[in-house]
Amino acid sequence: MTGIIQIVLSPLIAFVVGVLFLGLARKIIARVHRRYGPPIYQPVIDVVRMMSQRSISHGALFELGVVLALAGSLVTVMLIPLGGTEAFQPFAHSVLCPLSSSGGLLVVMYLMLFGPLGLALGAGASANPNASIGVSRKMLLALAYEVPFLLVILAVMSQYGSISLTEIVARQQQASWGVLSVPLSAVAAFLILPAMLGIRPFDLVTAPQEIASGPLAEYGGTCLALITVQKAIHLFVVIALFVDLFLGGGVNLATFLVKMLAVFLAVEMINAVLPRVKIEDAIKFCWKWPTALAFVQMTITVLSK
Amino acid sequence: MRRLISLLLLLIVALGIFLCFSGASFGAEGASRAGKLTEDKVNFGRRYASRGLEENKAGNIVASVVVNYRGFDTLGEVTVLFIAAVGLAAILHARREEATPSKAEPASLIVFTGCRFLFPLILLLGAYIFIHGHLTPGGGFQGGAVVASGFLLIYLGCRGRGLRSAGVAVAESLSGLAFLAVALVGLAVGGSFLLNFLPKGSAFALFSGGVIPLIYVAIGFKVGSELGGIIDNLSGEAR
Amino acid sequence: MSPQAILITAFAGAGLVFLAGKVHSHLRDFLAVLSSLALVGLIAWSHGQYGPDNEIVYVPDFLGMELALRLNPLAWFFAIYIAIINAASVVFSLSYMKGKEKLGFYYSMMLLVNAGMLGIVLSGDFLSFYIFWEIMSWSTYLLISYRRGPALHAGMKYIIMSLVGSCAMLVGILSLYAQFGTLQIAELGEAIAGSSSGYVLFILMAMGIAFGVKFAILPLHTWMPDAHSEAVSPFSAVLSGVLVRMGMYGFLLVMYSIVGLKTILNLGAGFFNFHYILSWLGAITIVIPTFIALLQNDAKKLLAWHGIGQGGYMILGMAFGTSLGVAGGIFHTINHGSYIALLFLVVGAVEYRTGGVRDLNRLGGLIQRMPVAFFGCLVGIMGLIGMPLTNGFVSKWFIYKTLITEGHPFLAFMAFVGTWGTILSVYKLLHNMFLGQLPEKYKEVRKAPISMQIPILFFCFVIFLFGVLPGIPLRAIQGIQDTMGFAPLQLTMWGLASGAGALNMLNICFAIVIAFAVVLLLMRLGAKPRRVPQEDSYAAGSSVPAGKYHHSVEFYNPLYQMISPYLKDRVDQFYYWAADKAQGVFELTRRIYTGYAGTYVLYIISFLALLIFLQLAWEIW
Amino acid sequence: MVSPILLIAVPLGLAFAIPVLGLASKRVPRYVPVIAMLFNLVVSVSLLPHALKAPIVVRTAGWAPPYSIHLVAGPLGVLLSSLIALIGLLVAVYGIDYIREGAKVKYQILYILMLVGATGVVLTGDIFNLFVFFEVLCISSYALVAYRGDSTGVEAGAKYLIQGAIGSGLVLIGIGLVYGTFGTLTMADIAANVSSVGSFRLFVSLAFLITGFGVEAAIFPLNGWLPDAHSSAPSSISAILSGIAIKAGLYAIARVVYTVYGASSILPFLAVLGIVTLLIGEMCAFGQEDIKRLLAFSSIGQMGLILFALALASATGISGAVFLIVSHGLAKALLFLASGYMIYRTGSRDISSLNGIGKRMPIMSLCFTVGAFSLIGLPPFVGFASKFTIVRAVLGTGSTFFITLLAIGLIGTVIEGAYFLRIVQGFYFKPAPEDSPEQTEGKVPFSALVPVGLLAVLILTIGLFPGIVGRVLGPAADDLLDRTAYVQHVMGD
Amino acid sequence: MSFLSSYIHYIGCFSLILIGLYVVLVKPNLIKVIIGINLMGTGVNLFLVTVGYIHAGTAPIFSEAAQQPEGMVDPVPQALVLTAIVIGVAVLALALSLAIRVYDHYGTLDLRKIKALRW
Repeated sequence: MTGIIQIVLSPLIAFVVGVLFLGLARKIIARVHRRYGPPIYQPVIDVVRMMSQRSISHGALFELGVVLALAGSLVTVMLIPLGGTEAFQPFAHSVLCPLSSSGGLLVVMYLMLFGPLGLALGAGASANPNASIGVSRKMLLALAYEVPFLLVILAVMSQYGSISLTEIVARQQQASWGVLSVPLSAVAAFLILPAMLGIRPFDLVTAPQEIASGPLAEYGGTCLALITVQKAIHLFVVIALFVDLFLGGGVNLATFLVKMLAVFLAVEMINAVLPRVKIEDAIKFCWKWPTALAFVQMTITVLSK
Repeated sequence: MRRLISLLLLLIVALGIFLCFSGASFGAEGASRAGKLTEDKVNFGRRYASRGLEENKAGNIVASVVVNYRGFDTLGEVTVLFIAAVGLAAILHARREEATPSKAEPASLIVFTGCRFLFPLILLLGAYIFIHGHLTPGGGFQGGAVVASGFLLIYLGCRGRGLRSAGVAVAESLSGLAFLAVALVGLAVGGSFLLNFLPKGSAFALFSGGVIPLIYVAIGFKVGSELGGIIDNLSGEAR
Repeated sequence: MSPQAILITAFAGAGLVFLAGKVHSHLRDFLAVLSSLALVGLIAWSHGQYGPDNEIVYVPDFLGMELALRLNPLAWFFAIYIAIINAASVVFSLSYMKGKEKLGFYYSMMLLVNAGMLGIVLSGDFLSFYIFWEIMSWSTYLLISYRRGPALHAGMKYIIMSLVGSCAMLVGILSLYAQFGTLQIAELGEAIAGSSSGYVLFILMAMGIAFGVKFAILPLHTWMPDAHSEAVSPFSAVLSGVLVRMGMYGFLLVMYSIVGLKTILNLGAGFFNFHYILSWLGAITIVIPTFIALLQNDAKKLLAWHGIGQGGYMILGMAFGTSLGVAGGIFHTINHGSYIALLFLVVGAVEYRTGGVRDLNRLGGLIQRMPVAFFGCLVGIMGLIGMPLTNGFVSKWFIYKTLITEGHPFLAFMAFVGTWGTILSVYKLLHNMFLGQLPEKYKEVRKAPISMQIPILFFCFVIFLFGVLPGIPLRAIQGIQDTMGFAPLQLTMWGLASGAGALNMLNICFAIVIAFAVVLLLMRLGAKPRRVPQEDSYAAGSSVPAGKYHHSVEFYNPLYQMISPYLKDRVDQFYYWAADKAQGVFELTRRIYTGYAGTYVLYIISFLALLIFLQLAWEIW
Repeated sequence: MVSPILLIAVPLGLAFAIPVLGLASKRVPRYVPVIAMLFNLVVSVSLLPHALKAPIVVRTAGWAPPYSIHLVAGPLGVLLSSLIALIGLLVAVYGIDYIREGAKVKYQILYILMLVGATGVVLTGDIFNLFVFFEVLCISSYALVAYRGDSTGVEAGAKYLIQGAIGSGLVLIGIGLVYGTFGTLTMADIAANVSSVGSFRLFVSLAFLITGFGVEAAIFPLNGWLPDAHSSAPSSISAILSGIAIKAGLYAIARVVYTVYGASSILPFLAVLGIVTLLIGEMCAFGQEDIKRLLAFSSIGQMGLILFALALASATGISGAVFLIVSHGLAKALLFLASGYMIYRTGSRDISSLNGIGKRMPIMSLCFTVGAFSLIGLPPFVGFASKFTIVRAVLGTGSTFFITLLAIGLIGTVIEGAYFLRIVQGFYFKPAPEDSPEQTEGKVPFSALVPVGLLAVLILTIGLFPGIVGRVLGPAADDLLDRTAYVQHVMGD
Repeated sequence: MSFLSSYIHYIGCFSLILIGLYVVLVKPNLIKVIIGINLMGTGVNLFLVTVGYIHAGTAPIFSEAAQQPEGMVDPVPQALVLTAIVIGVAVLALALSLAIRVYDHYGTLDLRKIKALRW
């Protein structure tokens, strides 16, 4: 029973928090830009409005791609522990993580693929060249940040000797946080967070002014609504993963969310002040500093083991 | 350069050969000096020299060796000559078909008559040599060669005359077959190829030596016809 | 069913098909399909019939050696895998090859390759192993050459490398014979136990070269891209799916059935441990070919480079010598077989319908014309990437987990990076063939014929089946591992049951299905979109010109420019360079025969002088 | 039991009879070689069981061995004579229709005599007789190479003759030296005495013999004549030259080195020589554009391998060598025969002109492919079994020296594979050249299909059941290796 | 001195052989090469006969006058030489016929120019 509750609960949390974060992001940026900005619940309004708008479709895959992306993101959430240990037990499980014994971090990494892949399929089905260019950029960007990200994840996994996220979180809570035991990795991970989230300076995938929002060019109505939801959940997943890997997860859901908020604010500050870069520069950046840092950290970790 | 290399190499070979003779006794002479010429063994032909006469009743021990003891070699030898004749004919075949009949002037009457006069005498001499091969120096090869020289004379002296190829073919075939037949009869009679199965008669008589004179006659014919054929072919006359 | 019966069926099938081809084409096709299916049936039926009853000495005295066949879990596993993929390819060929020339030759060679491979896995001694190996090699060579043109070059490259490998293997095998006086695989295991590690290493090297060539491990891989792309597509499927993996079988056989796990793990010290070096080779084999694949524009070449790259995963898993790793390696082998065969078949279908086009820059938008092929392609690339729910995921997960828990994050990193390269390049494959704009000239392209759809759908089914219920093949793999002395894994039907590092595919499957259902429901709740033609898309106020505006050329241009200078196939270049130089040497050598008789006589005399000189100088006698 | 001497006498008699028969009928001489070789085949095969028990010593003229020439029909000799008869028979059948120009009757005579020479070489027990038969073989091959009288044939024949004559001169010097030392010409007798002398002179005589016989055996660097002769001769003759003649030379070397001299210490030198020959042969073959020249160079390579195997001085090594003699004989004969009609068909010896011939001459091409595969050593053809035996023998010696040589030699095998498979590819997968004349005279007659097909079947059959030949190989190897037994058999006591 | 006297025949015949070989090696003319071969052949034949020679020996022919085997030279080399001579003749004949044909085809007897077959 608790299992089912968890299964329902964790995507729900992710949805709510993610959407609110999206709203918050706009507000923060507006404030940094000395504007007033939309209300924090503006994304919710948008989603509901778009659900009711009648849009166009270029075929079954055009819609199914979106479904695939969103479904993948939802499942990803279920694999990520959202706080909670023995100290505070809201449920019978010690951690809020419905699929904790289903493959761990490796599965998470693969499930995170569903999002981009689904979107790419849907966009590709539309025959819009802008969409194709966007997809191409998305793929390249993913490759760019995955290299350091993999190094980071591997460093953490070998530091704690486990591929299970829950176990990694538990170990951090017993000993020191990841940010202390693998500091360079944490820095590297933070540097690539904007790329993973697709925000400035790495928002070249959906760059509205250049390629008409890229993959989203043809989308509208229900589909765009679902894509927005997917974006929100993806945002949640990425930040949650960061918290789990480096900030010791959360003793309970509340602390977890607080940590997430902190990370998110930091990231949004970057988003607010930096301009967009070219894809070449994005790749070069990702493969330079974050990769070097992560590599050094991994070497240190392996040698000290 | 090439000469220098050749000389150098030949020098090494010569050195090797030279060093060959520095060691133990060499050849029949060496063996005889070392006193190693024993008669019971095949050792440097001693056995043939001492017992050949008695075994084959042929005065010419070389003939004995050529036709009997090492008769198999002789068969091969005849074959080689046969091959040469046939091969030469084959190689020159195309040429002879291409060639036009020569319009050389006939020889003068004196030469012509002289050749015709000498020809039977030469044949006779040849026949004498191979028939007496087992008694005196000479034998089938030598006799055959003399016979062939008779044909050569005819070619040189009497243009347009010569051996008829059919005749050559028959002669060389039959003589070769005769040689083989004699050898095979030996196999049939005494279980050994080339066996000297005929009564050997008494030494130094014309009819002595068993099959040796027979084979020598066959060889004589064969060599004569083959060398004749070779001459015929090399003469380049159109057919 | 005795292994003999299987082999007789296989070889007789090849012969009969060739003869039938002289009689009637329908009879030939029928016989080809029948015999390949019959083989699947026979092998399936013989499941579990292991043991001494099925050891057959079929030639008691081949130059003083016994040639034997046997059936054991390893053999059965590979046999069924070979037979199935081959059968699917034969069925696919029915329409793909229709109307081409020399079909009798084609089908009989397909079956002969199949028979050769079955012979390899069923042989009970190394001599028959070698014989069948060679039969497979040359029949493959003929099949690669079948398509003519550049295929001839590919075939030559293949057979030369293959011959080098065979020579090495022959030396290895006969060295075993010289050392132990037997070639029976069962007896060799005990015999080799006491020999020195240097000798074992020699054997492994000799055999490894042969297997490595077939398997396309990195420095020995260069034949593969050419051969795969130039062969006809159904055969590419067999080639990449199973034939190359005979190297895997060989490695398993030599490393674990004969030399034995303990010896392997203790071969060498520290960093220079045999299995460790092999793993690094595997890792390099993953990364470099995968990124080279990214640069390819020929669909089949792209897949071929992936075939090499995926082989790296198998080696990586297998070389580690842990239960999990080896299981992952073997499992990945068959998984790879299923999806790479699927992808080659899909490319074949596209090629068939578009008139032989496989240049990724000239295709596009075929999703509407060939939906089944698209579906197959999608499933195939998901498998290749290793997305959850596909079998590729499970085996890769096994391998990753081994690497991480064994403490080799660098190797794991290379494996992961390889996966990312894979994602990029296979998405390009999918996108450039099926997505985007449909060029004008392909407007009339029809669906793939039914005999192509059947194998495609079959492989899709297999990919998902093994992805959700990996226990089915893993049980069989467990049986193999038992015979090799590995610790048993805690298997369940849906994955691995061992605490926190467990894998439960069924859960993930449920979660995904539920999430899917929920999202679909959400979609139904929203307003239903209006269907418009694909070309009717946003283009800043004007309509997109049909067929001229398809973003596929230089799909990853920024990346190409960055990485292509580093990703030349330098090994291949080296081979070409060496071949070129060798030919120069050959030409020079020929000049020995000057044609001047005097020189020849000079040679004779110098030989004589040399002999005499040698004797004078060194007393050689 | 028939006397082995008939193997020489009967074909010889038939050859002698041909000129007369030729007068009687134009057609009959064409069938005489077939009859002669059929007889030889039947007799040699029926002799095989006897020879396996003990070598048959045949005396001539009724005198026991040292006193006259004798034949020793040991397992090796009879095996080789069977091979000669077999290939000779098939090529004779092929020759019935193949020979279309020149003095056809002469061809048949020379053909028989060449085979008689080869048979004599492998059967004789007397070193001078060996020389005589050797000359029979060589001189008839000079004539046959130039048989057609065309420019290349004559040129090749002349060069062959020059080198061959030098070679036989050297042999004769060697024989003279031997005779001068021992006063005997019987090989067994020499062998019995040879250990007692052991001097530089013996070595020099051995050097002369090896060099002299080596010319015919095509050992590098004595093989300058081979590519010319084998490529310029009519294809049927090339088949015999490559399949049999050069083997006779090698047999002579082996007999001299092993039986007569027992010179085991120069074997490593021969092994190196073998590998060098192998490599040079294959390297030269690689770039050839002329199909027959390519086949000729490939023969050089194979001879090198055979020599290498012979030099191993182990029973398996020699059986491997003998096996390779058999398999290479079959395969090379097949290749030359098949290429003969292909050349007729296309009117050119260029490899590129043979492209696409698989369609026009399916059976010939298939058989050619079988032969090529066998030469490369691909199972299940007989070449594999023989190469396998050799490699096994090398590894059985366990000597690093030989294994290193083998490793180098295997490169040669790879090169061989490369150029043969290139040809096979051309046959089937390359388009026929546009301007190739469709010559009707290339129609393959039945008399050519039968021998070629039979050779292919033999290659496959022996490849699948190597035991057919394998049983004879062991005794054949002992025949060469076991000197004392040989001496005892021949000398009585 | 004693060496020279006892080996003078050998020196003679081997000189012939080496001269013949030298001719073959350095002379490009086909006819000269054939002559060289024959020189060599003659040398070899001489050598063979010499091997069987005994100092002050008699011919191995018995007659009613001479019936003692003592002092007879070895008959075997004489038989061998007979064979060798015939073989030499055969080779010579073939060689000449080939020379004729070569001249027909190439118009020269210079072996350096007769190189249609090479490499």
